Amino acid sequence: MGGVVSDGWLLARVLRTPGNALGLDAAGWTALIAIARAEQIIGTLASRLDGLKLPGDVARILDDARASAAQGQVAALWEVEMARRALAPLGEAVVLLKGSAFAAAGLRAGEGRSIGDLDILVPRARIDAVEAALLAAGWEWVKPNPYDDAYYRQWMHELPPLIHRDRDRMIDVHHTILPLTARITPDAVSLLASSVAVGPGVRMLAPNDVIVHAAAHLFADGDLAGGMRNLWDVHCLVDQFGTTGLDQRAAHHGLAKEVARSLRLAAALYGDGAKLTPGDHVYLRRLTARDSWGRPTRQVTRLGFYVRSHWLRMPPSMLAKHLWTKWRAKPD
Amino acid sequence: MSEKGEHEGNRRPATTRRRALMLGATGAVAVVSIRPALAQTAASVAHCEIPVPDAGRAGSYVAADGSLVAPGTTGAFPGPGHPLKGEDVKNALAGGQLPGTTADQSRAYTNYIRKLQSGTSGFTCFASLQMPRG
Amino acid sequence: MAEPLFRMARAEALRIVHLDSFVAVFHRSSGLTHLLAAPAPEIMATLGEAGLTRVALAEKLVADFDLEDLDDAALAERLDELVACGLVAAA
Amino acid sequence: MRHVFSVRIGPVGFRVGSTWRTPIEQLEALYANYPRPEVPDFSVRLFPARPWRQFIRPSVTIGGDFMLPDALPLPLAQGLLAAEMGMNLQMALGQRRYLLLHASVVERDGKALLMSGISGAGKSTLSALLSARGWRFMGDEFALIDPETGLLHAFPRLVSLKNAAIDVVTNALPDARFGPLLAGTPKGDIRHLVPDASAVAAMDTPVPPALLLFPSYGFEADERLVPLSEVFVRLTQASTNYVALGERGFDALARLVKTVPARAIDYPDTDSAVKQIEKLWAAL
Repeated sequence: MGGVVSDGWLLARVLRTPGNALGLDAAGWTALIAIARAEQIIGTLASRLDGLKLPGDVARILDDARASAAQGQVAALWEVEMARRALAPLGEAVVLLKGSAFAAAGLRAGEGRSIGDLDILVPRARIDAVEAALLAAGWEWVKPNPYDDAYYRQWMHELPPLIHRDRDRMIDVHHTILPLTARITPDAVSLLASSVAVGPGVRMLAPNDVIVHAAAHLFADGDLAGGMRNLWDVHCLVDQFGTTGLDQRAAHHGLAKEVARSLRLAAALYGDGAKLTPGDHVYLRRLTARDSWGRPTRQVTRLGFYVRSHWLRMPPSMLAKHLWTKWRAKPD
Repeated sequence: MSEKGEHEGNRRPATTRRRALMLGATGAVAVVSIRPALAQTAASVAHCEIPVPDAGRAGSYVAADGSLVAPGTTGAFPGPGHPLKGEDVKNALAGGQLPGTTADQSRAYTNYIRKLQSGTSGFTCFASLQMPRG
Repeated sequence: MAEPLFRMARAEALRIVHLDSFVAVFHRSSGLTHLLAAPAPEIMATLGEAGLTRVALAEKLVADFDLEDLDDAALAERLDELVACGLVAAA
Repeated sequence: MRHVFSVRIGPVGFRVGSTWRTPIEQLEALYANYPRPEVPDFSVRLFPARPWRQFIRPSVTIGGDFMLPDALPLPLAQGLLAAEMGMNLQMALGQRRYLLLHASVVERDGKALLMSGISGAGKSTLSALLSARGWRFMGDEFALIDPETGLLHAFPRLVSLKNAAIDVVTNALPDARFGPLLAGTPKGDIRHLVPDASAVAAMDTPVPPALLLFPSYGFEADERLVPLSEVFVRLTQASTNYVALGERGFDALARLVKTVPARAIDYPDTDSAVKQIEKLWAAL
């Protein structure tokens, strides 16, 4: 299959069936690696291909990616541990979201996954106490400008980001999984109540809620950036936990449509396929928009999703105010 | 603090008398953690610093396009006199202005920073500001 | 609440290399490297994996190191540094 | 990308794609006797920031697997420099196999001398001058240490000579090949020196490190021992991937620091530096 397709589908097909990679020529491998790096999923690719007989150069590149992801997970789990230590005196467990949850629980979705900031969910009523405990334990405000700060506190589903003064790692403290400005309001109380323990003082969302969160993140909170990785998470979670009760849970959070779509897209990219709507095809076109150098392509489709993401996050009048303030801040 | 181990040591059994222990003054430091020269996963904005210009070319002025020119050059600015903070630079790169500078001065300094290359002091801070997170 | 115990990180999680007056410690759990100067290594060794309270630590340091008295404020700072970098955990 | 060039430098393969032909032609000429990689480790892209900047005041944006979105573009006349910067950037941000130290490296008698220092300490110049005196040139920018073996791998990319160093090295190596003079770059005038054929022929032979120097230019000739803890900390800061390598990085660095003698040397001019270095080497 080398040289035939070199967009995100190349990556998807190899993640789905690692044996597909064995037919790649040098140009195909080069494209696959560039695309996987651009999608920040090279560590996952490396762990999927582990054990296959690969060309020497490729094996070394993927060995490095695997080691790098493993070291990244050590650092991410250490942030979890330090957050746990900081919040333990409050009697508050650390409820992990996204990558660090998968790594802490040893889920398939976490294998080789790159992990950025630490994302945790805390009860809204406890957010001030959590903020104070983190500040006392060495986290500091990134010091955004006052407009951004007010914006976060008033409208977003999280505190403004904090960075640890010694470790240079960021933590995002959420009290729900979508901005308060979004038109959908998931049941944050129930997310916390249904969370499951993954270790002493450390919890994560229940499997169905994790899938709901991934879908919310992908469709209601972003412009599909990082979508291939996000849908790989969904694919692995469904594979590992099944979908029993997922529909009801998604409906409870007001995200039935989004969850159904993410299941179809994940199946189309990484699973056995699905009956796709015309809209799904547009999403897939955006999700796989890369060339053999890892460059973003299909700019018009991308722009459409970018505008849509802002639209979804804010009511129109607030959007206008937000863009106006951002525009005024530009130097020229 | 005590360093009197020698003449008072006979009060203790020899096995536990290792050596005098300096606790250090309050405010001293006994733990130095190695920070990544280049943050890989998080925008390392809180603490890193960028000298403008770098020490090897201290005293040079910074022209509008960010190049370094002889001191006193018309239209160019002397360095800010203190290293710039990562968080301020990040704001400036996003369209803000460096604190305590005029708009032109701020733009000259950020242009200097945008030209930094691997190996020049301040580069790792600049690079850290821009690492993708995910 | 009982007095917290301060415990050294598990010994098998530490790689220790003696340099000059410093000790380089690689902490496997965090992936971080720390350079320790006296009295940090001594405090860690005294705490051990079993752990001690602040008071017990001070008493043991006085006993083991022939200290006549002990600067409590300085000891507290040293201990806080070790807690902050994660080589010592309070529980 | 319209124009593509691939090269293997030591153990690392690159492909460079460019909107313009000129930088690729220059790379092809200067790296003519280097091998090509099968599958490159890293991709570098040179492209216009805006479509019209391909033709009107053409300026080169540096992209690749790892990139700095806010970096300033360079004029097309400096496209070769942009390519070299792009390759350096991939190493600085993406290298995970070798412990990477900002240092130049030369070899003699099967052992390596490392010179570590910030830009302006003279490490490129000194490595080029030593190569004119029979040392094997292994790299002027990055020292690659294999954590498994402790050996140094050569990374003999083009030597980047700046300002006054251009004349000094041209005089010392009158028969060497040089790239075009790039005037008025962010680092002043730059001219690239092509490592000699023996450096390229031997680049797949790694060697153990034997001496570590921290040179400083512009002072009376002097040398001093550097305490182990200072060497350790300096090298962590001279490395872009020390922390990312985790325990492998720690082991590699601890082994280097404990086994290889280190000196800081001050030098007033390059002649003096070469004498100081060769004297220290002879005394090993």
